[in-house]
Amino acid sequence: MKKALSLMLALVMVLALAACGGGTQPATTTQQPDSGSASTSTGSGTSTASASASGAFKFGASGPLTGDAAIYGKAVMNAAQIAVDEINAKGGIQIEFNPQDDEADGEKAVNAYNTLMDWGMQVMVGPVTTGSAIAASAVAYNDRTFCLTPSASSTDVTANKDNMFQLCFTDPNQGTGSADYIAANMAGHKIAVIYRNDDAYSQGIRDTFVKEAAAKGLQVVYEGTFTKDTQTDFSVQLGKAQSEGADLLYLPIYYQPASVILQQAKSMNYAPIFFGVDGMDGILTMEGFDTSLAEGVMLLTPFAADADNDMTKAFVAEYQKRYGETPNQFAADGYDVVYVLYNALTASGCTPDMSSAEICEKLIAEIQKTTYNGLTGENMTWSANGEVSKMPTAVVIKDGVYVSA
Amino acid sequence: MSEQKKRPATKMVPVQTHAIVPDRDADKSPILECHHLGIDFGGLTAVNDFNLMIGRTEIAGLIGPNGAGKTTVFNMLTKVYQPTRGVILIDGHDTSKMSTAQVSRMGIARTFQNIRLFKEMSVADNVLVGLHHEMDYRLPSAILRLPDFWRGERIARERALELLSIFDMQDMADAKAGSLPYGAQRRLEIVRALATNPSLLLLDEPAAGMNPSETSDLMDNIVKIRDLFHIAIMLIEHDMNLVMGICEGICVLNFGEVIAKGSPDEIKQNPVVIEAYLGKKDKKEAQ
Amino acid sequence: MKNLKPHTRRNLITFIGLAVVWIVVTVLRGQGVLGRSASGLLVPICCYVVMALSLNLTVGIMGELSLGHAGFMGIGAFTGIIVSQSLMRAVPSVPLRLIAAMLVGAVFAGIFGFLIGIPVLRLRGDYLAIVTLAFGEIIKELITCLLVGVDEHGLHIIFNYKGLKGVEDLHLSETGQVIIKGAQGATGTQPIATFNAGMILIFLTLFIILNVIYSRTGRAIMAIRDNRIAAESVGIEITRHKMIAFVMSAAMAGAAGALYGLNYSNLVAAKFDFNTSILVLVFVVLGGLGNMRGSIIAAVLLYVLPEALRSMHDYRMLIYAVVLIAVMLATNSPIAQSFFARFRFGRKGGDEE
Amino acid sequence: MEFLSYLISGISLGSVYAIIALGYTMVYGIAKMLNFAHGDVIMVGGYISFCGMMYLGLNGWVALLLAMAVCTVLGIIVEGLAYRPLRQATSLAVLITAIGVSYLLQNTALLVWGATPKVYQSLIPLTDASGAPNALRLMGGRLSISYMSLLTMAACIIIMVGLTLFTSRSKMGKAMRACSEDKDAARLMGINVNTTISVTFAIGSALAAVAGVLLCSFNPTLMPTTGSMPGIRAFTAAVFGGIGSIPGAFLGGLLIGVIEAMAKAYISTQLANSVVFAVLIVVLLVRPAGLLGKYVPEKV
Repeated sequence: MKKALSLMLALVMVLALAACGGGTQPATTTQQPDSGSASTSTGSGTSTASASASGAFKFGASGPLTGDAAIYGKAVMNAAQIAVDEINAKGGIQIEFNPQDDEADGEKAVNAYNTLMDWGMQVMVGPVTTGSAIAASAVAYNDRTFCLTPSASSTDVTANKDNMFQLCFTDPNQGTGSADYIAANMAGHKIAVIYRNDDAYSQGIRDTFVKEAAAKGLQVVYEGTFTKDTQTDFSVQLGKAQSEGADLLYLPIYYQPASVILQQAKSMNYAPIFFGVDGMDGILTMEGFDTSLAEGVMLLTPFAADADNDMTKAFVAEYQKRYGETPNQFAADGYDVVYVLYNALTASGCTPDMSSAEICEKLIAEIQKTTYNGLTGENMTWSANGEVSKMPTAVVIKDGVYVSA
Repeated sequence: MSEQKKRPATKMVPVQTHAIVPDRDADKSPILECHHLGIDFGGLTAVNDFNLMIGRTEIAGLIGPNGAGKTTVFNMLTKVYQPTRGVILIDGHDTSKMSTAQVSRMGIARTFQNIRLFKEMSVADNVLVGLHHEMDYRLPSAILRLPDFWRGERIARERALELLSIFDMQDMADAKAGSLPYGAQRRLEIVRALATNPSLLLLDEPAAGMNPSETSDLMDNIVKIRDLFHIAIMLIEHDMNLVMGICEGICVLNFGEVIAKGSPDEIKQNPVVIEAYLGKKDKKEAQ
Repeated sequence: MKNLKPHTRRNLITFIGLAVVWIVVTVLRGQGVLGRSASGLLVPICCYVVMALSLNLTVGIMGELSLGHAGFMGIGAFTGIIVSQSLMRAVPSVPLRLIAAMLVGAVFAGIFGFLIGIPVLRLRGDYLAIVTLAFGEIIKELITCLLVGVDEHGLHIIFNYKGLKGVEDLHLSETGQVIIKGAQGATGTQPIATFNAGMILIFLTLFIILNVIYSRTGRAIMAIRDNRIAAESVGIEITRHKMIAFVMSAAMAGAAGALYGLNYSNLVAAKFDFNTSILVLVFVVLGGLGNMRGSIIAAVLLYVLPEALRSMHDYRMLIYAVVLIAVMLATNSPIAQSFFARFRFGRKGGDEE
Repeated sequence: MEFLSYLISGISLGSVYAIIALGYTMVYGIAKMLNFAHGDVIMVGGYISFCGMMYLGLNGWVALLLAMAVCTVLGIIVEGLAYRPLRQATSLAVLITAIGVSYLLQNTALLVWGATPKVYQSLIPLTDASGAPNALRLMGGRLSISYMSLLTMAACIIIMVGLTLFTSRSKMGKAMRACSEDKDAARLMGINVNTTISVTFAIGSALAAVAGVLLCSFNPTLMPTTGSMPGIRAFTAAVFGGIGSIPGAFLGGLLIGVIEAMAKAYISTQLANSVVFAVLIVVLLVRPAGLLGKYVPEKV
């Protein structure tokens, strides 16, 4: 009896909350008569119906908005919202944007995707993280929904799926790029690699880098790994790198662990050249970060928040105004994705009354003809396998800003 | 009552002089023998040099002041505690390598001073747990609900109700054990112990918390159980009327040592026993 | 039919209820009434229901707190994926492969349950809990070290504990396919799990659990939970019976894991961490210890809750937390209980229990 | 030499674990509950002191006091609202509530402070004015121990000794021990059990704030999930040493830190966590109540 009561209570709360949520947001909509089955969403579909009629494309997006990886999802969604608002402000084709949380989890990504499809999504921005993207894109492939992910960089994301495109570099691409750059400019150094091997992104870049480095005769003297659970202390890895005499530390990792590494290396009086990849971007904008630690850090990145062009300046200013922080590379990717999709939709003559499958076929053809200049690169083009072609540029941090290396 | 299972015959053991086995059991091997049993807890000797023999159908009493080590003896006999010294023979078999569960299967069953029922389970289920080894179907039969499961369960349930009827408890079979009144819980523990088909039943303060009329019923029932099942019973009890009334042999413990053994009349007149009890009384009065 | 005992009647109602839900959901899906998101939730719900049922066997029936149940799910998931992917050519029939995957997943998880049970079941209480947590995390990390591929020569497996090997070290032939890529998990899995398979698994699990509970073995396990020493004193072997419960629970979690793993084209071992174990534990406690029907209902409701709260955006996990605390307080605190008791007096009290 | 420096980094990390574990073990000893929200109190402590330093311009030590004050209040509020009503409930019900509290704190932090990690300024700056590391140099500079590590170890020992004295000498400490033995008996002796438990939570939470500041000084990225892994580590440490035992928590924390560092250095960085857990399992098999825990056999 006690349990029955508790469950009833939970049910009532679910329904109440879902109902009051449904009123304010144009989000999940279904109109099925719920008969105790596993239905997920309640609320009215009126807002979405009227929106469709007025001729707006429905852009769905999924990324982690809670949990460990929330930072990436939030950055993408925030920036994408800016892009959407800009486009809507122009008049003409309108976009409805619906970001969903997937907690960087494949299971939740599929749930989020399905929720978006119920909503009537026509094209998808995302999923943001690799695991989610692989899981959701498999479903999207069967449905024929066009996806352009801002940041899921593994080649597995696009493998065998013609509807899935990436805006970011692929992992191997970055590993090769790094090895090329180091071979060309810093060949004599002893290299140590510290990477996170329970993370597809980090492992992917490391795999290609090590292979390419060997091919180019670079000397990798130490490889250290860490996992999500041990990314708080690098004294052992740094100590080993130091004792192996490494004077170039290659860090194919995201910037939070990198910031810990920089700090701990400093306290150990270990000062090699730090060489990062695009995940390193954002390190200067972390609140409270002592930018002097990052002095001399090199990284490959497609985006620099202080780049001296109007597009970047306008975007960064708007982002700071809205969200009070400096956008990172994920944000820039999210912004670009919306514009690429928008351009492709208009260029291919898609209209908001078309189905997602029709749009998908048109966009697959169109995006391969597209050339796009955006925040994260000039003259981006896409190949049939879903990869983007753009040039990473190496930058070095001097006095707290990026300078071309 | 259904017939008891036949136990394998054991070799004769000569009855030693300090035995208090009644005459009718004298020609049979004792069901329980303890030789020089002792246990230490962290250097403290709780029981020392405990020797005892119990006949096949004897009702024996273990008495002594509080803290004398009576329950510890029960715990050693059932292997809840591992004795530090000495030998326990059940039906002539050494139990030193055995676990509590194995000793139970050798034929020792017990009740507990602080009642230990399976409180969340029904009265019948408590008895059925005691009958665990009487049911011979295997787990796959249970999962697939094969005929031998149904047969085993039916027979066991009939047996459980039969055992409960000793104490007229068959009507409570589906009540939750934890919800029974105190006296009924004590009786249920005895029934559960009987369900394991023991040859020696250890009762730890069976009359605790009972009023005189309940106690007198209990006395009748203990004798009845012995006569019905032809088993030996050993009990710890503070109620001297009960002990003197039904026990044939009595063993008195004080500070972990046996201070006297004998028939009720002998014990009543034993000066050491009187001193042990009266001495305690003196102290009480002094306080 | 003999006169039904109360528990038999209650179990019958549970089964009938499940069957009705199955039929209704199938009909609704056939009519296209059920939305995509609702349909997409069906398989994971089935998996979590089975997880909750199996964990209830450990926590509710055996009475030991396990914080590493997701580990068994992980073992089942990855063995299931390996079986299904490597049999792709040999066994084209999807249902057959699904059955094989779930069976092998269950067997492997059961074997691990046995091995882990040997040390774990010697401990008690919170010490047992932390050791199950430890094993759950160890399993997760070990799976993260696995590189598995298949080609015509059979399975290729590398245990990459230094983290320095890559997929190319598997030396697969041209036609080979990588199944598990270490930390990147299983990618490119063909998702073959279906709702019907999930419902069948629930029915099977429930059937087995209930039949075990109401048998000599189940009574022995519950007797150990209620009073270990008394159970021993009537001849119940403690370790053996705990092991039966633990292994069964692990095997069922393995089957659920296999179904789960085959529902997604990508699966990483990190999914089966402490948080997933806790998620399932919450289902069990909220549904009621030892109450199988409660576990099913709680798993469904609590799984659906965050999905239903999607429209709340940033606030949804916050609300989930508040609901969780509120429900625990409402069902367990004396004040709230007396409040509900008064409230219930007004109505006609016809509920069982 | 390498070995020594790994050992020292292990000990300083272990000291942080030990401080968390001390709070954990105190709460467990008295309230007999696994407070899964303890790690999240650490996170709150970190954020509060961060805000104190960044937004209020406080000195690091003042910010630490502020964090301790806020966490103490938080601990008392959580205990009063979420755990006190469940005093009579099963331990599992309390456990689930604690998990709910943990989710609540994490997601509140996500809303308040956002998902972007904050970078925490170490209590003692990494380098001195001249840019040299702030560290004690031994053996001709080949071995360097940062002052932060020394501070952490010192704090850990002081807290351990302080708590031991507090529980054995002070009136409130004795009341705590009485409550942990037998709440009903303590109540009959005139001890206010609810107050005692509140005080325990207050102390545990204040310790969590200290641990938060120290933890963030080592691992400077501060996120809403910062506390969860150290929380589990500390739980492990407390069990390792014998849950409920103050010296045990200290020892357990240190050992876990050292084992983790050694495993990373000599076995595999990937499996460091597994090695820690494997050692824990072995220890519990040999000593079922942890290293310093008392094994109390059930009275029959």
